[in-house]
Amino acid sequence: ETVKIGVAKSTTAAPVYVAVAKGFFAAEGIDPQVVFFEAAQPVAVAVVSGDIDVGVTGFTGGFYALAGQGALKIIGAHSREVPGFHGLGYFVSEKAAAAGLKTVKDIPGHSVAFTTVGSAFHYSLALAAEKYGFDMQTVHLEPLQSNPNAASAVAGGSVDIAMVPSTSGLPVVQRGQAKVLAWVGDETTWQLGATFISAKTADTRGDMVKRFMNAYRKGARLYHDAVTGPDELPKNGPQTAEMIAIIAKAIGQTDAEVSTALAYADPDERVDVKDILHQIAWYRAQGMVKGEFNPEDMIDKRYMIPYPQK
Amino acid sequence: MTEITAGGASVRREVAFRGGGFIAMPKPAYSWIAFAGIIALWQLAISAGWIDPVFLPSPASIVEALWQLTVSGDLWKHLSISLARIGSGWLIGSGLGLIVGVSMGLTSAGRAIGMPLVSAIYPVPKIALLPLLILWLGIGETPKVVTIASGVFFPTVIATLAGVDSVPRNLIAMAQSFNLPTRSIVWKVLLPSALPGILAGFRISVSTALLLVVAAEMIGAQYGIGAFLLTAGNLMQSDDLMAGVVILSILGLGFGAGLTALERVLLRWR
Amino acid sequence: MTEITAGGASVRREVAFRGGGFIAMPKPAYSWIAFAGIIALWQLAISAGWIDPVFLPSPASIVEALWQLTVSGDLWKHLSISLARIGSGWLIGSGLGLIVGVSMGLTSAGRAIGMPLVSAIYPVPKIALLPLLILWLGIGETPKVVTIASGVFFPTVIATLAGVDSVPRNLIAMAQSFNLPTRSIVWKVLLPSALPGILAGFRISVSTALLLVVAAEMIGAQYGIGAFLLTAGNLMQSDDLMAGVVILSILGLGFGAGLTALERVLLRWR
Amino acid sequence: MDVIIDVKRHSYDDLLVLEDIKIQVREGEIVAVIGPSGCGKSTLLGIAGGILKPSEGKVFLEGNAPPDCLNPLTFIFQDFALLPWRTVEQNVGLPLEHHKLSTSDRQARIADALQRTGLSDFAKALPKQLSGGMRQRVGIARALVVKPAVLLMDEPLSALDAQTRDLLMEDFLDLLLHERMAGIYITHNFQEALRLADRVVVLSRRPGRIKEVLTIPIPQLERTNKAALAPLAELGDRLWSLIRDEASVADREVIHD
Amino acid sequence: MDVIIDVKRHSYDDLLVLEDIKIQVREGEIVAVIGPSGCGKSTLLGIAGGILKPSEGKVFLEGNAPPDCLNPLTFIFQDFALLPWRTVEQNVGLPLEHHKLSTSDRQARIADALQRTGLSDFAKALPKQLSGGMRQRVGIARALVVKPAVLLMDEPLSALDAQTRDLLMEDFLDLLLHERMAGIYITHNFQEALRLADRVVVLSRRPGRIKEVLTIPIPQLERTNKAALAPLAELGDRLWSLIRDEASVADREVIHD
Ligand SMILES: Nc1ncnc2c1ncn2[C@@H]1O[C@H](COP(=O)(O)OP(=O)(O)OP(=O)(O)O)[C@@H](O)[C@H]1O
Ligand SMILES: Nc1ncnc2c1ncn2[C@@H]1O[C@H](COP(=O)(O)OP(=O)(O)OP(=O)(O)O)[C@@H](O)[C@H]1O
Ligand SMILES: [Mg+2]
Ligand SMILES: [Mg+2]
Repeated sequence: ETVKIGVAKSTTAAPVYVAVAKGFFAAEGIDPQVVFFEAAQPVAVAVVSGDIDVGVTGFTGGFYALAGQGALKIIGAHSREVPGFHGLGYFVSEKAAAAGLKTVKDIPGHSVAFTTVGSAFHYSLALAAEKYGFDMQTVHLEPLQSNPNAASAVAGGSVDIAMVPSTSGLPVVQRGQAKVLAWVGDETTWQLGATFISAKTADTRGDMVKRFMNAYRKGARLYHDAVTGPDELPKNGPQTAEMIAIIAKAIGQTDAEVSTALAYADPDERVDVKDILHQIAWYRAQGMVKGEFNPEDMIDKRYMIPYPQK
Repeated sequence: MTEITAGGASVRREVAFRGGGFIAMPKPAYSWIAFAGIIALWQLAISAGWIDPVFLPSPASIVEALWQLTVSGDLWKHLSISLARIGSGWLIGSGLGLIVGVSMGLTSAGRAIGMPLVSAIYPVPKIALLPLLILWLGIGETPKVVTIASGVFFPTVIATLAGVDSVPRNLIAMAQSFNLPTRSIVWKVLLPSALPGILAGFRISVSTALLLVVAAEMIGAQYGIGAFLLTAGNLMQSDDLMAGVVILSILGLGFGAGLTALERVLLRWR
Repeated sequence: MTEITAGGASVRREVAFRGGGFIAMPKPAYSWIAFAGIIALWQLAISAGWIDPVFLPSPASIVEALWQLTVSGDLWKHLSISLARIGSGWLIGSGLGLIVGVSMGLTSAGRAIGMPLVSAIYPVPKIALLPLLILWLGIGETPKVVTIASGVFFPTVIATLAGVDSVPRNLIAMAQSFNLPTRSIVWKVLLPSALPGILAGFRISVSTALLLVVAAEMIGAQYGIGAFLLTAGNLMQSDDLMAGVVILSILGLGFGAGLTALERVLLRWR
Repeated sequence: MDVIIDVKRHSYDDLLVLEDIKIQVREGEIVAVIGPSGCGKSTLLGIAGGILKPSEGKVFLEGNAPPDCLNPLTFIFQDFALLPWRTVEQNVGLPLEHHKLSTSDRQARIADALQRTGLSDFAKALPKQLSGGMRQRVGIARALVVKPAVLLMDEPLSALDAQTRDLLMEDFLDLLLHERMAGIYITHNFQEALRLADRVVVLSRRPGRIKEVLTIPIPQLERTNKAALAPLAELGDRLWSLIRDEASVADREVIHD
Repeated sequence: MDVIIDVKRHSYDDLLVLEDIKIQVREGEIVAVIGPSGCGKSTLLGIAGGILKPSEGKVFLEGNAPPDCLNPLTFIFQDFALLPWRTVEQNVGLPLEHHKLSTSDRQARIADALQRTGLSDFAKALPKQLSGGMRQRVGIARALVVKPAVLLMDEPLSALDAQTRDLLMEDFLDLLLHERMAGIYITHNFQEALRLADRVVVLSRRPGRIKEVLTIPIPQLERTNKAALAPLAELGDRLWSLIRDEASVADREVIHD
């Protein structure tokens, strides 16, 4: 049974690559076809249109808009932003750093470039604002539509901060045009995305979904244990290099590039329902998700394992 | 007619009409009916559930989105900002395009140098160069205006050049035969004569400017029709998305009508 | 001349030349020199350190990137895929555009219905609609081809319509006066007569197809010139980015030259 | 075959162009129609040929067309109306293409028409390669190829320069006199009318009405004789006096828009 | 003021167009130049007016221009060459705009030129509102406004219909005879040449050479008299026989490309 898995071309979907490479899907009778996208947003759209069976990407405003209309169901987790893992970062321009922009607390009054309104970066910044008690209105948001645009802007000094994935930000740092200000995971922990299917798939192909999740969780467990220590911090263990090689091959980057950008994965792909509700509340408050719906409805409890609430 | 060609007794036959057709008369009623019909069908298809509104928002919800946009005052904010960008980009692009186009039309060297450059740079897609553009010009108004201006520049150059080329040689010979100075020939003969071509070019460049406002507002814009469209796309708010598209369409039609009026005034002599 | 008009003794004066100018002669040498000069200056500016190569890659590094692309065989892979998309998109868009344009030109109803729709939809930016396009058509080849075809369709309709409108009325009256059937008039008079306008439209639509290949390959493409450009942009590999731009430019010039050759054959009669 | 034109009235929208025009042209007769610019001459000819519908009025054909006639009412146009992408022989062959003819018949007709207009050597030339006079010969050949019964000529020489006009007029006359066709010849030029026509219909300025019909009693072939000079000059003066004032008023009309 | 044309040779690229043309036109004299299509008549006039550079040869002016002459060598064009976006009076005023003239002088000149060409009532009309004949009057007024010493006319009537041509020719003659200008009048039409010119220069077909120069001994104003008809008809026959063969060969040339 062929299953098309849509992912954005990045390290965050590592469990998928591992499960494919290790044959876990094949063992469940699934022929996995990974389809790469340049961004997360079109994956959600492609799942709705039926081109993709399962999506594994970050949340976006568009995702919630489609899920809110009942078109998408969350069945598992995606990466989380957690301390120690350098997925998304705050990169500060040389000029702004020299002028005293040293920590996330200093952000008010500065300009911040990121991809789009309602993106993971936008939400992360809002979490930081909650955490440090500053007003988002005091931040000049510069949505530049793509990560390279944002990286360009900070490299050229036309914005003070760019929030981009480490893969886009670190090359700028290496060229000496920017500095790392902070990592999102260190500042604000949150669930970055989800594994999701269309409502129709959830209702008509339950058996496939269950088998898919079994294989997928095996991959997640293997990946988690290989790159994460018992303290849930990154570790360099005996299997780490193998994982890096699998990811590098999948996304066409060098091992070195991948090793700086390893993402955290929950070993059981558990869904942090409370965090998702918080996200939806924020999107709604911003007017980015409209319409009346029950957020719980977008999570299909038949297939997912909830994240233990503290 | 065939009866006659067939010969026979001497008969009187009326000549049958065989002309007409092949000319389109304006039928504005048809246009309105067609528009109304399409919108009604579209609304029906969604109301009746033939089309899932996730895939295509209904006309009613697009109108609703437009209405929201208007009463919230956002429409004006987006529109005024975008119009300022389109206006300044278009003015700069057309101004430079006119100057370059006329210079290329007037001198052999100008044309020999300019033409291949224009042909080579014209087909370069602007969106692909956005990262470089940000590096060069930052993310303020400059790169936005430059994006629009560069899109406007090339069609203007080409239209102006074609306009200058189509100036009847005999008018220039006439001016020379009265010893008009070169400057006068350019201003009094060449430019007015090239004007219809230049105005035709404006039709293209205005559409281009509208198309590029989306690309331009990819560069760090919070407000503007393009930014609004992009955000709506990012958030999959397809009613807002279509509302933005409708606004762009109306702008396009409005600019087109404006140009038609301008032509009617400036080209009364045709 | 002034001496003569000033009057005085009966003198013999040679008439001074006062014509000439205002015509551009082809000077291909200038073009090559200008091209070479610009590239040399550009390379110098970077070699001498006046421009940071991060901001603008040097011609040498662009050539190097092109070379790498060629020897690795990737160029051919990207090119063949993109050309297939451009080709099929262009064929579909032009074919439909021709049919619609001719129908609109022939019937009053067609024009009354079609014209406002075309004017309204033409200025809609394709990139803004990508999210909806994916929703409707998925992520396979279809939406890519449709993106290009829809960009090609509108200029073709407009050019065809203009071409049909410019068919001399007297030729149609002539054909009618010989009782030619309507079908023959369309095929033997109308279409050949509209051909120059249609070919001129092809120039625009080919450029449009090239521009849109980038937008089209935003939709989940792994290979293709547009995808290559986007990836290079994502990774900020500005030499690859410029190499991609150069490839598009060359394609644009090549298609332009092809059309010129086609015109020379098909419009020999002009 | 005769043609009978009976146009009560023709107007374009609100512009009355023709009123009460009755003309009958008999087989073998050439009628010239002369009148100031814009008086409706072309309109009248279009109505006669069935490519314009008169607001009120009818056109009849009476009698038998030649047995091999394919298009009884055939035009020769002022601007030649050639298809520029077709060669001379393809242009001449155009009116045959939708008729069922054997290839040899078709080719014979074309060859004959080309030969009679002196175009045989130019069969493969494109219109752009020909002078104006030669182009109009193609127009004439195209008309002859269908063996018309009535020839409708709308200022066929007026787009040509004076010398070519003089050269072609004689050939034209020769052709017209050899076929027993009815001919209607629109012109501005009373010299042409005097040379070619059996009768001259003079129209008033717009709205065109028949102002006078002049019969020229001298056979065409005798009109170049010395003896004919004086009576023809007199007819010419009469014609010129009939149209002179109308023409000069028509000339000075400003077109408002 | 006299004009002396001495063109040894003129060619466009490889195409030899004119050879050995020597013409002197005296003040008050009108010389018609007649010749087949493409023989180089327009080229010759362009050279005479200084807007074409001959491959080899020179043009001289001798004597004094009228005191208020602003542009000794002035053209009247076949296609009128009016600026369509200017009104009649603006078109006529064009050649004055780069001269330092008082407003009243300028207006007086324009009014005078319009009045002499019968255009006073049409000062505010646009070219598109006028008939061909009226447009050419504007071309003539524009030439008169600079008080030319030499008038160069390139088939000024040939774009007009026959009636307008006849109407305008008389006015034209009147104007030419009233000013003591030198005039060169290019034409295809030997009737025009016979009506207007003191001498007729006949050119051969391309490359144009002087084939013959005919002097017309009858003063222009007497040429409409009965007595002049016979000698003029004879001159006409002579002219026609001189150009007839050249013209018919020129007409049948195929342009290869
Ligand atoms: N299709 C049309 N629609 C409206 N008005 C027309 C049309 N065709 C001709 N006219 C007008 O009708 C009048 C007569 O036109 P027509 O062409 O029959 O005149 P004509 O005698 O042939 O003129 P000419 O001598 O200039 O050829 C003119 O005033 C013209 O402007
Ligand atoms: N600018 C040019 N370049 C090349 N050839 C030219 C140019 N102008 C004219 N010719 C050619 O030179 C020849 C003479 O042209 P010219 O216009 O002087 O002839 P003409 O006697 O005025 O003809 P017509 O009677 O048709 O007006 C023609 O064969 C023409 O094709
Ligand atoms: Mg007419
Ligand atoms: Mg000439």
